Amino acid sequence: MKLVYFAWVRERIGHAEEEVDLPDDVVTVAGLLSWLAGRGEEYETALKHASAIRVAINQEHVAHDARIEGAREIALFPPMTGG
Amino acid sequence: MKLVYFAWVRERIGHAEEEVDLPDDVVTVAGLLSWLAGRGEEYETALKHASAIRVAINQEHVAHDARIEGAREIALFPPMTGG
Amino acid sequence: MSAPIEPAVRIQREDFDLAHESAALCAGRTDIGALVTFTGLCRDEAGTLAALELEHYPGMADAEIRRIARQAVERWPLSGLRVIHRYGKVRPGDNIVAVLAASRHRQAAFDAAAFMMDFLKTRAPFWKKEHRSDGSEGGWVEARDIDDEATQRWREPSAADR
Amino acid sequence: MSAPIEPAVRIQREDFDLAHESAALCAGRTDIGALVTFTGLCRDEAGTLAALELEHYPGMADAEIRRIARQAVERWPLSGLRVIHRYGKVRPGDNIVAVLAASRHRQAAFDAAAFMMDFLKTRAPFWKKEHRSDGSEGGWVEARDIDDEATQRWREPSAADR
Repeated sequence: MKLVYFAWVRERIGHAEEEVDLPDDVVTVAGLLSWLAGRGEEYETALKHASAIRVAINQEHVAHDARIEGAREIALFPPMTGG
Repeated sequence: MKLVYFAWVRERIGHAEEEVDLPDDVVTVAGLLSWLAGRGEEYETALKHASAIRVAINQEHVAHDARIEGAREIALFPPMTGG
Repeated sequence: MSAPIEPAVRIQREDFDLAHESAALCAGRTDIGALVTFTGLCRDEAGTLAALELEHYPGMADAEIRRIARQAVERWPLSGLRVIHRYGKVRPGDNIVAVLAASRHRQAAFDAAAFMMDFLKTRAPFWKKEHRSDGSEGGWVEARDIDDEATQRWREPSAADR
Repeated sequence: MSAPIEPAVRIQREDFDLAHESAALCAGRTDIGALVTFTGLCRDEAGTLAALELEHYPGMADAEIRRIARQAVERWPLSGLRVIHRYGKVRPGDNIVAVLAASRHRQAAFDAAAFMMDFLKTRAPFWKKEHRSDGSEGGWVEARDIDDEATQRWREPSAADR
């Protein structure tokens, strides 16, 4: 599965995208966030205020309780500041 | 005193402005409107729905109960349709 | 909040150029975060209108729009406010009126522009007469009750609109 | 009410010209009575900002703004709707975003433009990073709660807003 990161999430993790193989028990966005936070200090720092992280699956906003099965691309980013 | 007319008030009365000498007992806008309506058929037609007529004294909107003393210029016109 | 700015008001027969007006309002400034422009145009959906004749009350038209504009700059923290209203003959597709409101943030700019238009519609001394394509006179455009109602929403303190 | 029109959405690095966009929206049409434009600009009141870096999520930025724009054209009777959002580096005074909404009457045009901006601010995947004049990094601009709150007012049926 492809993960993409933007803004300070990207900066703190240290790269803009990666391919990951998820364990079978990671089935929701919330599960993905806590699994990622355990992958190292940079992930832990980037995701420590998990509730502030916005998530899109296949380029559509989703809530943290959304299921991730069938996702091709999951994006993590801070609240948006465009406009 | 100078009276000025606009839009269909002007068209019905037949001229755009005139000087008038008001009787002493005409002291409000409402009084002016009924005095004018008695000046001839064209005035009567123009002013027959008196409540629809808008009035400005010295280029400021006023209500029909406004006093007219001190007025240099009184304008009568229909509801506005600019913008 | 700094002192209210001086609004710019013009009543003119000639057309105006929105781009030119926007550029003049924003030139050399870095304190404008939001610019809202409203342009009112001459419509002719039925295809029967040759022109609108815009009659106005010279002097009062300018004075009344300035009175409305002064209320707007006192009510919202604007960086710029510009109003242009044409008179004379306009054809379908032509510009009639423009309001430009600039501020730090968008809500003040949106509110000020909408406020200007609501009051301009019901208080600025302009009247529209239709000239039909078949040569006949179409008569005077009637005022719409909805325009009077639109002004009512501004009666509340502005904080309640946010 | 006729079928909703197709909104035009562009995500681009280059600047845009509001006059050109307005002209394109209105060209040859006589059914537009009201055009509201919103322009968002890069502000720098303190004089300490060298530039804003606008990061975006390619693909989703376009898709999300189209989703918002489709809601707008279904909710209001618009004759035209156009949205342009820039990415990359912008300097104080530069354009960032434009929304143009055209309709027969002004209220629909005002409402649609304000609605687009409220949702664009909170849902379109763009992030601003400050670069300071002294060469230091100013950090990421923080989202404002007031922008989330602004979207709440659109929850009611649109008739209640009028």
